Amino acid sequence: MGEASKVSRYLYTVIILFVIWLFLTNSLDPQELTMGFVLSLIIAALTYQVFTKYGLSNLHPKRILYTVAYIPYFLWAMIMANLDVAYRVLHPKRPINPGIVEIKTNLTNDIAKLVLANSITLTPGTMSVDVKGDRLYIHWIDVKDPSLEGASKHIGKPFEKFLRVIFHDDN
Amino acid sequence: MTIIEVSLVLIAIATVLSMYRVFRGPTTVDRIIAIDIMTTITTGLMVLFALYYKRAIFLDVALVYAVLAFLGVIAFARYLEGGL
Amino acid sequence: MVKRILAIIFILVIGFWIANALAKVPFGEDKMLVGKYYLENVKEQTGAINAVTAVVVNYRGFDTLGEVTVLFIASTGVAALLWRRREERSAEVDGSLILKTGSRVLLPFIMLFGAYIFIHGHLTPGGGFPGGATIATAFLMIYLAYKEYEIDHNLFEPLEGLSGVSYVAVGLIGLAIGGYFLFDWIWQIWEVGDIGRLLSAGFIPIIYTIIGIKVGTELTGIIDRMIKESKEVEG
Amino acid sequence: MTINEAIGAFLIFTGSLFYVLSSLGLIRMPDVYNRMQTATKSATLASLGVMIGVGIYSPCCFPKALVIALFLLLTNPISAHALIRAAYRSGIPLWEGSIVDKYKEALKEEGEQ
Repeated sequence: MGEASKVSRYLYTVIILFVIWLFLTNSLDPQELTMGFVLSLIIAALTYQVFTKYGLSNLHPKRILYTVAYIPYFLWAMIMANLDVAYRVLHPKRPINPGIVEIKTNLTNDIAKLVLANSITLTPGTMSVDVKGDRLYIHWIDVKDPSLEGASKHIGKPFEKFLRVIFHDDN
Repeated sequence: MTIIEVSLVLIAIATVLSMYRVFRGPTTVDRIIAIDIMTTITTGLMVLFALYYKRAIFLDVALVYAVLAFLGVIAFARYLEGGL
Repeated sequence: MVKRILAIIFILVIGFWIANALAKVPFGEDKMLVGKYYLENVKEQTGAINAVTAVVVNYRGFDTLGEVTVLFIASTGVAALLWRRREERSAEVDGSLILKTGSRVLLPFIMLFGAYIFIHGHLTPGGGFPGGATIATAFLMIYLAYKEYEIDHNLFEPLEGLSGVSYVAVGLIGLAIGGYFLFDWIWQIWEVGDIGRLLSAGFIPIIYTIIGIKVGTELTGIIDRMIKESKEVEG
Repeated sequence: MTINEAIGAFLIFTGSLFYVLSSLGLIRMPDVYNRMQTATKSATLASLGVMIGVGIYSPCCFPKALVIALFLLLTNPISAHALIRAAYRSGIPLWEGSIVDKYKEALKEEGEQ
């Protein structure tokens, strides 16, 4: 899927900024709304080229649905991660078995890779060290499978099926 | 003592404990990690203060602090790897 | 060891002096009548609910113009000291893909936060200086992520000059209408806006927007000069 | 105490417990990489808990607290990642008990190109 048109990218940026403005001001005063709208127009004009590549098609209902489904899944993984951390930190013997492994991802979009790396950082026992092309280097606190395929299956796969839809990698 | 006051005390303890790593080191990165964690804790503390003193405007301070703390850590990191 | 004991004794003596000196200061009483005057009249005279902002921009607006000038001189000084022929950036390692993409995604949000801070200067803590600094951090973030990035001086320098001129222009219009520099004609004559809403406090939001843009562009310019100079120092 | 105050207070309390946990992780783990692992995860979840908790406790603050929480959720992993990459590239070795290091080979390949 190629880049969206400039108008679509611009409008998408305006919408996102305006929603953030509504959250920041927390009021429906017409003055605040007007100011926020004008500011969104100005800032979007300055930054839409770097902010988004696909424009309004990001707001497709299917993608929003997957995003909504991703949030509880991610939060659950994060809570598990913290219980895992608690176990490792509070255990008197400090059961760790660290190492840096390499995993392969099928995602091609930069933002999808960013979200994947961030998700990996916040979920049990793993933290992304670097990204090169389609390879991610992961610091794993408890290495179970140092091979490329095994690690990919263990770390990246659960997130990828969501991210592939959310960030246009589904073709 | 309400639960919020207990939480404030816990956060203070967390800050003091992270301070240990700032003093102890042994490498520069250790200290910066400790400072990163301390700034995250401080952001949470500011948000909690907004509730404790019932002044929603403290949240703005927390927002700006979060932005500046992020930039500070990134600057340190890029300096260490020679990207500045 | 002796040194350390001497230092402790010294600190104790100094602490005793300071404690004694401060013990005589009556707390909770007004020493300065002008502060009381500000607090009592700030709402009807300026329309701002943040008294600090009202003092900074309205009562002491002329001093703030001085502060902005100091920043301008600092920026000019950096430019004059670090001026060389066109220098390249000295960065060797490019940021990782995550940092680059992250800074691209965060850029509009940080700029929006900065604008939010300086536009709500009369309602919340903050104002032009922190807002401008936040906007400058957005550009600094791009600088840190991309090793080849450079700002467009042809855009930033006129913007900086324009905002400086408009501050003086606002003051001069006040001089023409009300008889003194930085007279707040919007609040005192037109009486626009309701206290506590966004459109209030006369020209405070306008001046804070001007200061925000000026501080943002100036700090970005300083960052740019400093980052480019580092190549010359290292050889 | 109303029901949303109770939920908010519970979230805030849990969050501050995780703050303490993150600083404990900072103290107890043996090297830079493992410290970062434990500290970042629990500090981020703790901030999320405290901010959502404050939002639920007094609903007027909820949207802004949510914005700060989302901002931290996005920036904390990025700064952790930048720091850890800088740590590796500035030559801090992995803990001696580490069993595998694929990144070293990748960096070597990059150097040869």
